[in-house]
Amino acid sequence: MSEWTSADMMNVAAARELHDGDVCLVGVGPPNLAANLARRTHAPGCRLVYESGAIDARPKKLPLSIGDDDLAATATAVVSVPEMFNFWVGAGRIDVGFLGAAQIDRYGNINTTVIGDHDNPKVRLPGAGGAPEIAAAAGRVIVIVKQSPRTFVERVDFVSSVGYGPTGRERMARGAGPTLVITDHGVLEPDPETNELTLTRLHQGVTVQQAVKATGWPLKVADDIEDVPPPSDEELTALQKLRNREAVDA
Amino acid sequence: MSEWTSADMMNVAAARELHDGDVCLVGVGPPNLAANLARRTHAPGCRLVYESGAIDARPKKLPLSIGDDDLAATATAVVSVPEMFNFWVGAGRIDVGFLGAAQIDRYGNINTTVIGDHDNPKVRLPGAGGAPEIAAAAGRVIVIVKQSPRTFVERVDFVSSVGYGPTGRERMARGAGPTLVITDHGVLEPDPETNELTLTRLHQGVTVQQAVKATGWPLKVADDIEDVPPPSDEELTALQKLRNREAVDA
Amino acid sequence: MTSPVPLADAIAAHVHDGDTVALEGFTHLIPFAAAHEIARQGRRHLTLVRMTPDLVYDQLIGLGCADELVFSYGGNPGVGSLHRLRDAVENHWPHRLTVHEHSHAGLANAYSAGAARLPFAVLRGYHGTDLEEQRDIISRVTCPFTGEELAAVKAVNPDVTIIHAQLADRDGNVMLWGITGVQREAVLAAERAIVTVEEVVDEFPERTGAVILPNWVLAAVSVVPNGAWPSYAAGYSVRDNDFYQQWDAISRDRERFLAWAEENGLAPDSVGGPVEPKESTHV
Amino acid sequence: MTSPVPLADAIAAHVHDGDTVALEGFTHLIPFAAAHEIARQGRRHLTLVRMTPDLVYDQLIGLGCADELVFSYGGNPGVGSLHRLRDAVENHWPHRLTVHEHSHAGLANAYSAGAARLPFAVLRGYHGTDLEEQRDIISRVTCPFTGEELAAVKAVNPDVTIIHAQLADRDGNVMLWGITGVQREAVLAAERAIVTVEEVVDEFPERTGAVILPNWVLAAVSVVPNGAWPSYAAGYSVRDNDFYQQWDAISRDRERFLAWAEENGLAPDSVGGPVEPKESTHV
Repeated sequence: MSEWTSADMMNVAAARELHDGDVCLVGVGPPNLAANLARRTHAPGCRLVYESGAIDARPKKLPLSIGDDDLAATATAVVSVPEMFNFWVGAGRIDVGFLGAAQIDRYGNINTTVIGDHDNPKVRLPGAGGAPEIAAAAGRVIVIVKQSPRTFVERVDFVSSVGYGPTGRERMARGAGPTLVITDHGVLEPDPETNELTLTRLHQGVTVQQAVKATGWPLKVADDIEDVPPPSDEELTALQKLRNREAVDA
Repeated sequence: MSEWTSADMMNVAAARELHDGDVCLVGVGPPNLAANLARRTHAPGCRLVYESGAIDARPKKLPLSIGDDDLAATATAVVSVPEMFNFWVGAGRIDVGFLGAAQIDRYGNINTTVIGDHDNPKVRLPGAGGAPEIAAAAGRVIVIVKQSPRTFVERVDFVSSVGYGPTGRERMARGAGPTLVITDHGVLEPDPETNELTLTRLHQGVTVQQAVKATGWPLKVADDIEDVPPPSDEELTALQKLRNREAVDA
Repeated sequence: MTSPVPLADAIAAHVHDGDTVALEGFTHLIPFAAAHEIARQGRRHLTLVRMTPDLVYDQLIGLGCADELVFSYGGNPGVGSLHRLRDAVENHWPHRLTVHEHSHAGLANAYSAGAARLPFAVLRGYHGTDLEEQRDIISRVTCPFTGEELAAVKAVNPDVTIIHAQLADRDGNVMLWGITGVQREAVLAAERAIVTVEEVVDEFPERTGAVILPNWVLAAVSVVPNGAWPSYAAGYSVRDNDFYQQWDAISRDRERFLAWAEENGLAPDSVGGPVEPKESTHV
Repeated sequence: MTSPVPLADAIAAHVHDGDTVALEGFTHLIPFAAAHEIARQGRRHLTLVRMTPDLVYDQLIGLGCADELVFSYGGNPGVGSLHRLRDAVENHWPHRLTVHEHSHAGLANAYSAGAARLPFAVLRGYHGTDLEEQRDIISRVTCPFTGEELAAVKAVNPDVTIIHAQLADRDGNVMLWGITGVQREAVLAAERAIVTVEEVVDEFPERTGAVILPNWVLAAVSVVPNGAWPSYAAGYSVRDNDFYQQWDAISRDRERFLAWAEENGLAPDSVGGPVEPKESTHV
C-alpha cells in the first residue's frame, strides 16, 4: 500500500460519492480534483458540469480554473452563465454539488464571505460565487473541508449558503441539502431527525477524540462509526496523475 | 409613368418611411414587402429584424414566411425567440415596427384576435403574435391596413395591441405608438393634442370624401392635406421584382 | 438515452391521452412526422401548446386530438386562416376547443420560466390589451425596487415536448441550427422530450447559432428524415410553400380534410399510407 | 460604428470618472488591456461591476480607480485571495471600497434584467442567506399564480461594458466563442459597449456556441491582439497560469504592487512601458 496524506483521503472519499450517470456541478479546488478523480476511476460515466457553462466536460488534464478552454473544447455543450444558473442549476438538473467552506456550523450552513462583520470584516473572503443556488438546488450537496475549530464553528459569521438553517429546521429549498461533509478526519452526516451534523465515518488512523477536538461545537458521534477504506493504489495513482496534470484520453 | 394599384401605393408609402440606419421589426405580409422594398430602393442601410430571431437579415428574395432559411443564412446573428423579445424588442432596440390590423379604432388600438365575443367568436382571427410588445416598445409604429368601415371601426371587438388607449390618453409604454397609419386611401396621423387619428395625406386619385366614407367613425381631416407622391418607376420595378421573387444581391 | 428508437415507439411510450403536449419549431423544423404519429395512434384530450399552431396543429385539431390550445399566433403564414382551428373555435367541430392565448413574448417567457422551473416570468408586455383578462395565465407584479408594475405570465411545463432537429450523435446528443425559435426552452420546460432528427453522425459540425441538447435531458430520439415536411430543416430541405398554399383548400372543407387524412393514414382506423413528403423538397 | 479605433481613444471617449463600468469575461476573454488603459488614463470614482473581480479588478482597485464594487466571487481562482481587494475592504487602502455582493446566479440575472431593460429579475435563490440583508439590490416577490415567494434582484445597467472577443468583421460586428459567460447580457445591459478584439476578418468562421453582437449595439471596437492576457482567448492564446500564481506575491505587498504598476506604466504619471504579455502565451 502506498503512502497517502489526509488531503488525499479527503479527495478520494469525495470522489467515491460520485456514481455513473450523476450530474455533478464542479467548483474550483478540491471539488475539481474529486470529480475528475471519480471520472478517471470508478465513475467514468459521471457528468461534469462547470458553472462557467460547460456541460458534460471531459477535461484531458485537471483544469486549473473552472474556465479553462479544455472544458469548453471537450464539453457536449457550452451555455451562457445566466442559462447555466437558470435552466440547469436553478431548475434542479444537478444531482450532486460539491462545495467548500471557510466556516461551517452544525447544521451545514456555510460561510465563504467574511470573518467578522460584513461591512468591516477582519478577513474578506472571496464571497458566494455559485454556491448559494447549488446549495439550494442540487439533489445532494457534498461539502469538502478540512476540520478545525476555526472552521467548524458554533455559529458562522455570515450565511453565504444555507444548509439546514439556524436551528436545522429552516431549509426551504429544492434539494436535500448537505447530505455529507467530508473532512480530513472522516465524514459527517446530518442526523435524520434533527439535521445536526454527526460523525459517522472515520479515516484510517484518526480517532473520535481527534475529530471532536477539531470541531468548534460539541460534536455528535454516531453509535456505529464506520471505517473509511483507505485509498487504493488505483485511486492514488490517478490522483497523482491528475495533480501532475498528466493528460488522459477520456 | 407606369400603372399602379392602391395596394402598390400603400406598400410604397410604407417603404418610404424607413430610413438608412433604422432598425425595423418586420412582420409577415405587407410589412415584409414594404421593408424589403425600402432596402432595395432608398434605404439600403436599414436593418431588418424578424421576430423569428434573425438580426440584420439581408434576404436575396422576398421571404414567404418570417422563418425562411434565407433570413437566418443572411443575418448577422440569429437569436432565440425569447431573446428576441426580451433583449431586442422589449428592451426598446427597435426603431420602427410595422403592424397590420383586422380592426383599428380612432386611437390606433388594434384587433387581430376575434370578431365578436372572445369565447364565442363570429370570426376567429390569428391572434396577437409579436404585435402587442412591438406596439408597446418600438420607437414608432407604422400600421399598414386597407381602409374600410368594417376595419376602421368605432370600437374594436378586442384590443390585441394597444395604440393610445380607449380615449387616446391611456398609453403607458416605451415607444411613441402608432405614429402613422398607411392605407390604400392615404395616411392618418395621431393629433398632437388628442391622439385621434387624423387624415393628413391622400394618395393620388383619392378624395377626402372617399376616405371619410371608408372610415367607420367621423374621420378627422387635417386642414392642409398633403398629396402623397405616386410610386416612381424605380419603386414599381423593385416592387414587381420582389413580388416575382427575383433574387437580388444585397 | 443513447440509441434511437422508432418514432411509433417513442410516441406510444411518452405521449398519453390528456397530456399537455408542445410541438415546437418557429416556421423551421416543425415536427410534422411526430404529429402525424400522434394522430395515427389516436391520442385524445390533449392540451396542445405551440407559439404558432400552423398546419401541424390545424391537422391535429381537425382530427379531434385536442381539447385545449395554448398559443400566440394561429394563422397559415402568408396564406390566411387555419380553417380547422377556426372551425373548432367558431363551430365546435369536431368538438369545442378551449383557447388560452398569449403574445409571442408572453408564451416565449412562459416556456423560459418553465425551463427554469420558476412558477412565472416577468416581462414588459400586455399592458392595455384585452389578453390580460385571462387572469389565470397573465397577471401583474410590482418591482420591489422601483414600484413599476409589469406583466407576469404563468410558466408552461408540458408533459412532453417534441421537436425536430438536424442531427443526433452516437450518444444521442442532439444538434439543431438555423432559426432555433423557442425549442431549447420548450424541451427544458418539459417533463419528457422527444426529438426526431434528419440523421445520426459521428461528430457534430461547427455551426454558429446551433443549439445542442445533451442526451440526459431527452426521453427519446428517433431518426425521421424529412420529418419536418412541409416545414423544412436548414441544410436538408426547403419549405414546401406549395403545400402551405394547397392546405388552404384542403382544410377549408370538412369532407375534403377528412379525405386527405384518410388518404394519408392519419386517422387511427384509416387505410391510407403515411404522409409522403414530395421529393422536390430535398436539397 | 464601423471602423476600429485605437483603444486609448475608445476609453477616453466612453469611460468617465464616476461611471459604472463592467468588464466581463468568465476566466476566458477578460479585457485586461482595456482595464490597463483605464488605469493609465487615471479614471477615478468608478463603480466596478463584474461577477469574478479576478486580477483585473484587483489591479484597478489597488490603483485607486474604484469607489464601489458589485461582484459575486472575489478570489484568485485556484491560487487564493485578491490581496488588493482585501486591503481595500479590510484596511481602506488606498481608500474605502464599498461592496455590493451577489451570488453568481443573482448577478447573472441582474445583467439579464438590465439587457431586457426590466427593473428586476426573478430567480430561485438567496433564501436563508445573509446576502438578502442587502435590501437595495436583493428582495423578494410573490408569484401571482401560486403564491410562492421568490428572490428578486435589481437590474444592473452599466454606463459602459467592456469585453474582449476573438473577432470583428469589416462592418464592426463582433464574434466570440468558447466560454462566453455573461458577456452578451453585460453588453446589452450597458448604455455603451466597447469591444477589444484579437483581429479583424472578412468573414466570420462557423463556431458552435459563438455569440455575435451586431455593430449597432457597440460604441467602439479596438484591435488589441492578446488583449486578454494573462487571461486567454480560445484559439489565440492560453491562460498564463504562471502569472496568476505570481500575482499572489506581487499583490500581497503594497510597495511591490506599486512598483509593478510603475514598471508597467499603469499609473497616470508612471514612466514604465505598457504591460507586455509573454510571447509564450500565444498558440
